[in-house]
Amino acid sequence: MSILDLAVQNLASPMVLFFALGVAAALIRSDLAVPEAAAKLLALYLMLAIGFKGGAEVSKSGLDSAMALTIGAGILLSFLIPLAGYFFIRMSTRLGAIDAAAVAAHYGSISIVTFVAATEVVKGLGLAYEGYLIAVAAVMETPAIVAALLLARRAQPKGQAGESMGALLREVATNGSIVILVGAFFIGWITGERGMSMISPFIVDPFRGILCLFLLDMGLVAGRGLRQGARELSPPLIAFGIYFPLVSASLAAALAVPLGLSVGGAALFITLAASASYIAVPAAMRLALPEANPAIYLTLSLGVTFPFNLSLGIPLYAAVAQRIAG
Amino acid sequence: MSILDLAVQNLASPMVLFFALGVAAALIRSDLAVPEAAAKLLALYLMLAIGFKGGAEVSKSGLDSAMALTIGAGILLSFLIPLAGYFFIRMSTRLGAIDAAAVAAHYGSISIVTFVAATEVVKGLGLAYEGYLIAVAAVMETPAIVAALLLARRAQPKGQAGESMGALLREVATNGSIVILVGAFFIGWITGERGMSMISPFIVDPFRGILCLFLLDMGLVAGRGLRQGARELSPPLIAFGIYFPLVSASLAAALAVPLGLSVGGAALFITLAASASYIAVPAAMRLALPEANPAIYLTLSLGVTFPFNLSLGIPLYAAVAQRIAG
Amino acid sequence: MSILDLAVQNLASPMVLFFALGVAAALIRSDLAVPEAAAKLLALYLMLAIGFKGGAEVSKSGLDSAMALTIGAGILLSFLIPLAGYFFIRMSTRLGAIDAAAVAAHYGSISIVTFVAATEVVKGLGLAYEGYLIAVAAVMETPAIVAALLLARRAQPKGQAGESMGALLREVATNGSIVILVGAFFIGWITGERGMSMISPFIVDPFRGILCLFLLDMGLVAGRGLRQGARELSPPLIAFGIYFPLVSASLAAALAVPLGLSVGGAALFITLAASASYIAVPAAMRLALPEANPAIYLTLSLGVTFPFNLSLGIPLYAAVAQRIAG
Amino acid sequence: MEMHSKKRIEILLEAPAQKRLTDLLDRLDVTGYTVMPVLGGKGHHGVWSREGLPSAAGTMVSVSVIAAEERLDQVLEPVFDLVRRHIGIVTISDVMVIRGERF
Amino acid sequence: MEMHSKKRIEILLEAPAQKRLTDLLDRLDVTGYTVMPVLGGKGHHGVWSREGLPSAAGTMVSVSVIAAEERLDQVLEPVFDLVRRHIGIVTISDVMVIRGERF
Amino acid sequence: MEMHSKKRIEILLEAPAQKRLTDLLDRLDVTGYTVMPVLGGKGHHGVWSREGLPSAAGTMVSVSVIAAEERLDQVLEPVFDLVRRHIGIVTISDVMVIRGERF
Ligand SMILES: Nc1ncnc2c1ncn2[C@@H]1O[C@H](COP(=O)(O)O)[C@@H](O)[C@H]1O
Ligand SMILES: Nc1ncnc2c1ncn2[C@@H]1O[C@H](COP(=O)(O)O)[C@@H](O)[C@H]1O
Ligand SMILES: Nc1ncnc2c1ncn2[C@@H]1O[C@H](COP(=O)(O)O)[C@@H](O)[C@H]1O
Ligand code: NA
Ligand code: NA
Ligand code: NA
Repeated sequence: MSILDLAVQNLASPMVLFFALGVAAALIRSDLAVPEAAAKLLALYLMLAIGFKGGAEVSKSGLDSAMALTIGAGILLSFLIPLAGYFFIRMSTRLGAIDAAAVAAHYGSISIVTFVAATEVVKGLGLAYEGYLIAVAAVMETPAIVAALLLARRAQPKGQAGESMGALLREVATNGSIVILVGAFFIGWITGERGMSMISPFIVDPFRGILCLFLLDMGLVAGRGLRQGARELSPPLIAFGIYFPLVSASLAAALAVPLGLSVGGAALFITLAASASYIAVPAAMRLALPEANPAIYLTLSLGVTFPFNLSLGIPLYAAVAQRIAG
Repeated sequence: MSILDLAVQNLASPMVLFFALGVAAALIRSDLAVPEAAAKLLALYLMLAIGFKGGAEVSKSGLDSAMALTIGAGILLSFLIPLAGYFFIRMSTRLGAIDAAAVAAHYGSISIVTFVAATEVVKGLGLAYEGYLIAVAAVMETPAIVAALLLARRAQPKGQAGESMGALLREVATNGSIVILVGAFFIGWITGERGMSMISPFIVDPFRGILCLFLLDMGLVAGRGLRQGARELSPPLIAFGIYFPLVSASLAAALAVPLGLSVGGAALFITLAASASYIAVPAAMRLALPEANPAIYLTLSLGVTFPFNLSLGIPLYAAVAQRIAG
Repeated sequence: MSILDLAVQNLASPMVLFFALGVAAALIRSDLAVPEAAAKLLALYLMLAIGFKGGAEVSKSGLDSAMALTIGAGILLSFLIPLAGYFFIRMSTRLGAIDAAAVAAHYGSISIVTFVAATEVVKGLGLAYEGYLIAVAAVMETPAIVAALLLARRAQPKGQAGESMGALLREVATNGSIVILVGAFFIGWITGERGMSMISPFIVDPFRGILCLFLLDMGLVAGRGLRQGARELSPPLIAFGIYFPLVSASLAAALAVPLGLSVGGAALFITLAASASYIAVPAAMRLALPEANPAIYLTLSLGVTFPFNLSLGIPLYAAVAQRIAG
Repeated sequence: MEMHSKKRIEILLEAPAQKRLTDLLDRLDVTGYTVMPVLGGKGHHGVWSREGLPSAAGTMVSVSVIAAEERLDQVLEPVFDLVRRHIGIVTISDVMVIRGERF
Repeated sequence: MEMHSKKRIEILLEAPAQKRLTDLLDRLDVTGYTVMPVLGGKGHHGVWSREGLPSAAGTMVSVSVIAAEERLDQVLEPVFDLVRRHIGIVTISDVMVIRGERF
Repeated sequence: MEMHSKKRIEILLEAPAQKRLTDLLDRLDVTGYTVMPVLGGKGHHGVWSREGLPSAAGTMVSVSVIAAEERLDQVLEPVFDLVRRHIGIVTISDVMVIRGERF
């Protein structure tokens, strides 16, 4: 399939269209809303399902050294991408050091929903992928936060740091989304095919439909953020939200070949690098860098980069993966 | 199937019985409850599913002039029914002009859950129906509100009107339930069979079960309303809640034949006319006619007309459709 | 299958592992949480599904005298077990009369989730069970509360009783969990196979997966309870939480043979006796015996006995049933 | 704008007893009350949290009553009688209202 | 710690009218407001409960505004004008804040 | 009925920092606190709403502490120190309680 066909097909998928519906509803100020408790339940479901499926895959394929290497590469990327991001932001925008570090942290970490959307595209192309990429996703959540803190500390007056990094990392590592992702991954691994046959009518069959509902909600939140937070975003910052994922994607693409990932796996690995967090990292930044303006990083990550990846980014990353891997 | 068989079979369906269970639980003052967030999620699901299915049907059958005509007929009915309703209420009950207009608005608009329950009965009879009836349902939500406002303004002291009708209509047209219904309809239309195959394990397979859960909740709310609001309802008003749907149904039946609707489609079109809103219109009435007593219109619509339609009305409308259409 | 195999297979089931994940997450103080509204929705789903399935089974198998007898036996057990429990607690721990009575009530009543988990084990063994055991479960919720009140009244100063037992029993009998269980049971019975075929994609196919999610939540609550309430539990009390289910199980096992239950049915009947309530009874105890310390009975029932039954108890009861019944 | 001085009684009570309290308020003939949700808390009985609980046990609600000062004792005594047996606290504060005759 | 005396206006309002109220507050140029959920209640219009309702009709929210005393009437009059047409009550109480210049 | 005068400290704080605040309150040895949900609001940092958010970031909670007047400063200073770094406001008001020795 040509990259254009892929992009068109992706844009016309129910997932992307429900996201667009949510954005549109927010922009016309509709009172359409997903209750907070429902949004949390849907997020929990998606993480449980994707974690379990990854673990069940690994139980089928068995472990190999590629898994350890890819995990290592993921950690490295998650740590390096914020440094690169910080550099680009400081060069091209007027953001101060603290805000720049906070934004950069989001891009080093990952968006699990972007990952999930990419798995759908990959499966739509008839490709398989390495189940352990779920584990890679999980380990990529945290290092970016450390990198951002190191960046921010250089800029902060001494002694004001307040929280110790240890305490913060403990909080981040026991973050609910990581615990359910990793926990479900291990449960899928342990129970394997037997477990999968027991719960697949819950975690496999309705998965895409539930994803649509969640993306509708994400669209509503993103659209509301855009309506309210757009004035916080300067044009260079918006540009960053679109070109920087391509920078991260290039770094990941360069690693995907030596790691020996399959085509599907490479597409997902690139997507992880290119995606920006909007669940775990914003909460961590409120604790670690409370002086940073949340309207900036939330709006940029959820209102600009997420829709870009969902609509154009993922097909692009898949096309790149088809060229370089396999 | 004879009309009696149809009625009995409908009364013994899980849907109707779960509704009855909810009513009974509320009447014996059980603390059984569906949390608000869960009720909203279920309602969202039903509207997303029914909208999408309608759109997917239209993508199969293609557009024809019948769709435009039926939409026009729906708008007309939604505007005329409140005028008729207002007349009957003022003639037969002691309600004042404002309360009468507010009640009448509910009957011109539609109940999407009644519609959904009717689709189940229609499918149970092995009948198909025109997918665009979802679009008809969506356009019938609003005109009734306009009609009611015009009626009420005649009765209100000049200058007190407060809100402009334009502002109100904007609020009503961007109402969440209309946006999701129409949005999902278009997404179903655009993505067609491919989209349907992706999300049908979510929106088709468990649909009836989820409908049961929602009807349990509706029963709880209706029963609670009856327990608390019954003293607001005089016998002539209760009678109105039962005979007036038949009046609306007759109007719709008269239109169904010239519109050339299928038997299933005619049954649903008649059901739309006969059903009374209890989600979108009550909220609109609180804004448009805050002086009207909500206990009256909510109890009448949800506590009297909804159960009547669900249990006896729908089989009756289906039987009428079998006589007149096809 | 040997009892050891059964235990190992049960411990490695997704259900037990998700419960363990929840406990672990709570113990490491993760912020993983299931919103209250979601937990209530999941509990409602489980009770609706299990009730309906039980009724549908009875509609297939028809009524017989065994059902009436087993219901009678269940009532008897639910009344007698608290008396035995009270005796053991007072002999072996330092709890006062009120606290002891409150704890005892929990053990006479039942845990529907333990029952549900046991049905999964029974089905995993390829065994059938009598559908009317759902009705037995429902009738076993209440008598234990009466027994506990009688025990507590002996200890309470006269006149202080406050609430009449009649009022309390009315509240308990209209408890939401009983109403939905019994209501769904009758709806399943009335609509039988036709009803089942309509809603089984909702109440059968995804059942186990949803049970996993609910058990994750139960694990979170149990773990939090253990973290906060552990200091309220003395070693003799913890021991009671583990050995007393075996006492109740023995009583039930002795009755299972004369009742002529199938192997699967006997396993479930024993499980009912051995399980301890943590939904209906705690709420009833807050009303009936507000002086009793909730940290004690909630922690013991949900933090000790529930995990014991879920992991080791159920396979044990199934093994016993295989020996004695069939 | 003319304002009238009233008392606001706020009763934080364990949720299973909510219906008893509102039934009592009905009998006491107050003009109204408002129930608000509580997520969690801590006190002599330990830490509470609403999260994940499928039942009312272990959760609390807040019930407020606005009443005229002269009715205060009449309401407080039976309310406090009920609350004393349960987990709960009662606070009283001053508020001003506009339509004074309604409370 | 130095504290400043302010007024707290609490508006309990039927939920469908919430957006009108917050739009009005925006126009009135208050420094902020806070919206809190309400589970249910009882008053002259009867008993309310949020449970099971899929729509905003029949539910209420509480909106609080902290404002300087000298701004009170300016805010209260239009607010009360709106609330009068709807189901709702307005209460005013005294509070102290620390960063007084912010309100 | 005999009543005792106390202070009620209400802390409206962004949700991610809630655990820090309650941990601090634990260390300060207050007799208790109560956490209530907040749906949304508006202030210098813009408009907030809880709807649709799957994470704590972007939401707020309200934490109330009832304390004796003489303990006020002891509690307020460290609390305000924490709140200052975060999005949040602190208000103090007068309340009466019945079992005065409990706070
Ligand atoms: N000093 C306090 N300030 C605020 N809320 C309190 C205080 N003490 C108790 N509470 C609340 O009242 C509940 C029951 O208190 P207790 O009976 O002391 O456990 C607690 O869980 C808190 O929600
Ligand atoms: N005396 C009162 N104390 C507390 N809340 C009240 C009082 N009166 C009314 N309310 C609240 O205001 C809502 C509307 O009041 P009403 O317009 O009198 O029905 C009620 O449902 C209650 O939530
Ligand atoms: N004047 C005010 N009255 C009531 N609540 C306020 C006020 N100012 C701020 N808030 C609340 O405090 C939050 C944070 O305020 P701010 O830091 O000013 O954005 C807002 O989102 C509101 O919920
Ligand atoms: Na990334
Ligand atoms: Na109608
Ligand atoms: Na038991």
